Amino acid sequence: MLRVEALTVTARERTLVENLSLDLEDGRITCLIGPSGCGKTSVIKWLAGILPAGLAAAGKLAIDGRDISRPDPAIGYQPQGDALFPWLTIAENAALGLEVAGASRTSARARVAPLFPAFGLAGTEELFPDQLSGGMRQRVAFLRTIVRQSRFILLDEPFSALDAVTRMRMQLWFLARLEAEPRGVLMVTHDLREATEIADRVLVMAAAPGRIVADIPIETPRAARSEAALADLRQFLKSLLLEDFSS
Amino acid sequence: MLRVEALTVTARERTLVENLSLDLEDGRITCLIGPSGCGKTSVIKWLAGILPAGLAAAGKLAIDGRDISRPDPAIGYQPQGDALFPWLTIAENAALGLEVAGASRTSARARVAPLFPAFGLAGTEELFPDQLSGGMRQRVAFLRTIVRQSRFILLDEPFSALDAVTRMRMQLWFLARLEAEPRGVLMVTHDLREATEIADRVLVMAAAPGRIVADIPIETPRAARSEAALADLRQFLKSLLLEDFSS
Amino acid sequence: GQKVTLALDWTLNTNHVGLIVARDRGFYEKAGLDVDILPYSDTSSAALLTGGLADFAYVPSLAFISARASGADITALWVTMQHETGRLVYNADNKAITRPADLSGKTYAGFGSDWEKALIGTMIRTDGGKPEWNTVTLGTGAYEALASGAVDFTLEVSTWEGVNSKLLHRHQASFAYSDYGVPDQQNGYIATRAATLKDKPDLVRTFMRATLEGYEWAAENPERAADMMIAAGDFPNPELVRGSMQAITESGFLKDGDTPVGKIDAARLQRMAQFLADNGVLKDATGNVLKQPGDVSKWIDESWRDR
Amino acid sequence: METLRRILPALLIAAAILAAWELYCVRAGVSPLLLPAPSDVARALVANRGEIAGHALSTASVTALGFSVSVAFAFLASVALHFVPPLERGLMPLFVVSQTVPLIALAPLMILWFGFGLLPKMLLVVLVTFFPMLVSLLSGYARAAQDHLDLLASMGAGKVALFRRVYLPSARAAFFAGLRISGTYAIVAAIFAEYAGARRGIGIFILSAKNNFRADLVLAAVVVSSVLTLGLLGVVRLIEWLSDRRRGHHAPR
Amino acid sequence: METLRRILPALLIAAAILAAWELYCVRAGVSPLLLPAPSDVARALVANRGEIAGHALSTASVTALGFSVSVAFAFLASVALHFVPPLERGLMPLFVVSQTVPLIALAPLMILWFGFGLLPKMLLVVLVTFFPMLVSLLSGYARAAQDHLDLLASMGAGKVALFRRVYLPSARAAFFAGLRISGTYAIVAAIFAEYAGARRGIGIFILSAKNNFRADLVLAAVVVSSVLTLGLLGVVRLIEWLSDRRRGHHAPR
Ligand SMILES: Nc1ncnc2c1ncn2[C@@H]1O[C@H](COP(=O)(O)OP(=O)(O)OP(=O)(O)O)[C@@H](O)[C@H]1O
Ligand SMILES: Nc1ncnc2c1ncn2[C@@H]1O[C@H](COP(=O)(O)OP(=O)(O)OP(=O)(O)O)[C@@H](O)[C@H]1O
Ligand SMILES: Cc1ncc(C[n+]2csc(CCO)c2C)c(N)n1
Ligand SMILES: [Mg+2]
Ligand SMILES: [Mg+2]
Repeated sequence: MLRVEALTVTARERTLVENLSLDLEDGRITCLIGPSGCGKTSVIKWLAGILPAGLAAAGKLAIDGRDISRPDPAIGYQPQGDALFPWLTIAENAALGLEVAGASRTSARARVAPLFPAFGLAGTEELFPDQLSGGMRQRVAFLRTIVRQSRFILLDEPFSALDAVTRMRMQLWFLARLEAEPRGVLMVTHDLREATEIADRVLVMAAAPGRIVADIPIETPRAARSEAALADLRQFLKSLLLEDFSS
Repeated sequence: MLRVEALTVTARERTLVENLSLDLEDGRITCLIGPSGCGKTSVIKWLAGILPAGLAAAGKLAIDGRDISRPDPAIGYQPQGDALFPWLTIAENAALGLEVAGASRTSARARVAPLFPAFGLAGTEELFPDQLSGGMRQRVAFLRTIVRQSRFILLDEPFSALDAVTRMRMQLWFLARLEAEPRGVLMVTHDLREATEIADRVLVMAAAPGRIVADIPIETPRAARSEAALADLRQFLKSLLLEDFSS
Repeated sequence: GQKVTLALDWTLNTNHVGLIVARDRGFYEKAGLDVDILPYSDTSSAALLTGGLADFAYVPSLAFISARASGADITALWVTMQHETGRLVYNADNKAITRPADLSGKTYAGFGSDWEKALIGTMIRTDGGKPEWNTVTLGTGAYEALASGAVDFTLEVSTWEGVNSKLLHRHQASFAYSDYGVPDQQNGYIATRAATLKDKPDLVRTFMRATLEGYEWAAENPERAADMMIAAGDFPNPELVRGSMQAITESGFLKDGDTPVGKIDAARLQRMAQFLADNGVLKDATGNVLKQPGDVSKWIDESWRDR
Repeated sequence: METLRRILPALLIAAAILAAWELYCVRAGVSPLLLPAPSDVARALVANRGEIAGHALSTASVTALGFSVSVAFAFLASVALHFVPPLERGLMPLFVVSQTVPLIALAPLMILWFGFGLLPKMLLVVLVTFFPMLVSLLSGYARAAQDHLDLLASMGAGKVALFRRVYLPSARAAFFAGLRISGTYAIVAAIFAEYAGARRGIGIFILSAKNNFRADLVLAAVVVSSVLTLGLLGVVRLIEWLSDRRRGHHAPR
Repeated sequence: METLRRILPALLIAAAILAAWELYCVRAGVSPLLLPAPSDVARALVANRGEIAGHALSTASVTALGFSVSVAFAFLASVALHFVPPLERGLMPLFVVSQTVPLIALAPLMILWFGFGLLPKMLLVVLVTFFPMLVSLLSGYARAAQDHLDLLASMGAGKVALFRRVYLPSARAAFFAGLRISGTYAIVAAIFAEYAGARRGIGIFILSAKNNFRADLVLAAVVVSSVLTLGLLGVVRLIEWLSDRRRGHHAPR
């Protein structure tokens, strides 16, 4: 269990995120939704240990009750942009996380290679990032994140550049993977369908200052969720997003 | 009327887009959908006159039957990324297109300033791009594009980084604006709801090589579209995306 | 043989002829010495000697006197040129200059030493002119500047620059320093450290005797010595070397009457040192003007000549 | 205070070097003809401050003039080469060759051609300093992001607008890096130019100190040359800071 | 063929300059002692080719040695300064000061300390060439994108991994820009160093040609120095090209 307590992020005089607490359960998917600019990325970056220089944060982060310092190898992270390295080939970019974690070049390459076809990236191994489409780049970034072994994983809009079908394929792949290799996932998404279909729990943030205004567990197992129930849930989430929480 | 005839885009030996033709009607919205990597951005870039150095293209582009050379002031363009200039403030970034078109600094600033509140960007005028969230940056890029007077406008996933509600607000604003100031719009989107709700026509591309496999006019006026009919249409589009067109 | 190093004061030229002769005719080898003539460097040879980078150094007169004045413990063993080889030159077709007094208000291409000021000032003053002139510091560029008329006068070494001008048919005239109140001096000292003199008197003796043999031979055989120099060094202009050796011989610079070759005249050294001191050119170790050079006979040691 | 703390390491290291040098001179009894102790140099500097100041002023004004011309020239050249690629292919090799001419060979010719006035010295300063700026500017232009260029091109921006709005701002950091390299050499270049022929200036002062066998004065002049250079670099830094639009805000990247 | 077409503008301009110069010398009847015509220089070059080649070889080897050491030193220094910020604040000002010392003043000291061997010349080449590389490397490191740094940091990469995987690749272009600037100066620096005392080398040849009043040989040596520099820069280009991972592919940006 990863626990954030009383996180406050400030930029000079402005408070971006105020007194935010959340739990991330092992092996479960938590989706974080909220209006654009409410502070989702800031929270994720703080968790990943890379809050930008201009921002200041106070708050506690503990895993299983033990305070941790970040970055922590137990936490994986995919940024909102793809952050591919232009001087590395696609295969090298994909293997980067493993190499940084200590794997040899060859073993890292061997670990990522089998995933390329499933990601629709077969044949791009030796290309460079600027030769790929936006959605392809995003899948490389996802691949780079997912191959790393980390108990928790932070995904900042990982599928935003994908078309509906490719997105669905990636979701299915991801769920299957998590089945085989459970992890605690925190996923920022703007796609309410995605949130309701894959999340075990949805956190809703409001803006100015960023805070959690709703914490909605979805108890029904994913396979058993009815389209109607999900539509209702989406409608509810939408109403939450529409609501004016300004105090 | 803008007409593309027999566009073929190649990268060395690979054919990215083959023999693609399309029409863009004045004052109407055409949505372009297709699997990630099928060539949507390449088509848009070719139309905008900025095909990357590694790619070669053959094809004809005519407006009202007259061949044109690009870039042409009659065609506006919003890239898939936001391409904000890090050394300019948000207000300056927003005004950039107008200034390039010849407006003075002050008149350009005066033209963009009133739009900031509607875009949820009030108060960000004097910030720099790296101080904004991804969705905020995308709205700045949209603002920069939309304030330019151009008969046609190319939008490459303009709302991909926005949450459902902000996205809806932007769509409504956009439709209202087009009502007042009609333009021919070509919009790439991965959001089938977006496509069905705002398009007058949906073009579906398939990959390898990129080409148009369906051209679906939506005759019903936007206000009169029923949720059920749209859901059917979305289902149909999804099935097209799922289909294997490889020849 | 025993390793000996010698530092030069300038690019290899005919002043150094005896050294080359002694080396290339085997006089040094015969004396059991392996003499390494160090390449010319931007560092003054007096400094190289004082700093122990060379056992001996060819030191121009002014450098020697200045070094001694500032307390360097070096001793002169020899002087090459029996008279002043330098002179003041101007273009002969410059009608405005007929005598040193005319130099007043003219432009001088200089080398940046205080001694030049003393020298030129004395010459003009002695000739009854006002000792004021413009100085442009040009270094080796001075001669082209004079030839092109960019400056009015400069100083030259008659046995080198002077010979070159003649070879090029440059129409130049000159004033001798000693005609206008500057004491005549010998030039081209060979010096060593006092410590070397004390610790290795035999080395000094054998080296200097072989050197003497070289210069004596050169004085007797100037043409062959010139050829030997040309063979030894990078002289892109062999005519200059031959002409220079001829000039040295004709003016009796190496061998003045029956004075032994290389003999130092302590009295003239004393007069020049006094002249420099009087003109404020000499500075002591802390940079203060030295008013009295003291007794210069302690600056020289010619005991190597003794049997 | 903050500034002091920042440069403290530099001051400490410099002080340590000077102390070691002084100690070495005193202990080993090195002749001041060879290597004067720092205290000797300081004494010479103080004793001759009036004369040195005069020379320094002359060098500073030659540098100021030459460096300004150089910046202007480098900028204009970079613009020309940027807009006319064949010109780049034609002139760049010549600019490189111009840098390969040993000044020792060139300086006397400059004096002959242009006299003893300011001009030849200014030209030599330009010759030495324009090249790093030119290279830096060109490499700065090359750093313009394709995204930004494409965006502007799609707006129908002409070459001039592209240059003004993308290439130029992209080259800002590189320009100042080049300015720092060039600024470092400007004073030395002026001194060098003076060495080849001048009426006054630190170069002349060094030459004459050397020909009068005064190593202490040579080193005093070196100190002055360093101080002048550090002053020039300070001005460059100030301009960079003043022209930084994000001065008030957080660092961009 | 392609290369020839690329450098054609340079060759044309160079030919025009030489022709004008030759014409001027012939028409105005300039003394070859003041300004030899290109044909005089060419003749002198051919007539003395053997001797010049010997000197050139010596200069080239000093340069090769000094420049290699310099590149290594600049790189190591940049690494040290990158990893230890107080060191940067402590050493960078001293490095700047080291560049402000007029070589004319320093060369004699080098001889005193290190004698007449290779060492002092090598050190002077290092002194002249390491600084542009150091500045370029540091400004290259500063160009690393925050996104990339953040990504790697989030993966738990240490300082070393960040350096190797982000800072270093980000500095590639800047490094080669610095290498081109430094490479331009390396030969001239060696020639200058030879002035401070060497048995052979282009510097010695120039000095001796000058003191023997052979302006044509001085210019011939200048030509040789240019050729050597262009050769060195060619090698730098070749290394840049060979080490470019995208050589086979299209240009990245
Ligand atoms: N510069 C390039 N060199 C080589 N191939 C390229 C280049 N740019 C794009 N491609 C290839 O062209 C194809 C289409 O790319 P494009 O960006 O047009 O796709 P897209 O439809 O916009 O995808 P997405 O929805 O992911 O943005 C991809 O397979 C990509 O790899
Ligand atoms: N470096 C910074 N300096 C100042 N303000 C910042 C900085 N980074 C982010 N902000 C502000 O913090 C707020 C939250 O930004 P954040 O990127 O966390 O939003 P988000 O919820 O991820 O939005 P989106 O869905 O658009 O990505 C925004 O209002 C933004 O302007
Ligand atoms: C061979 C020879 N030629 C020129 C100089 C330098 N120099 C040119 S003029 C001048 C002063 C003459 O009184 C001096 C020393 C030298 N040292 N040796
Ligand atoms: Mg975000
Ligand atoms: Mg795309």
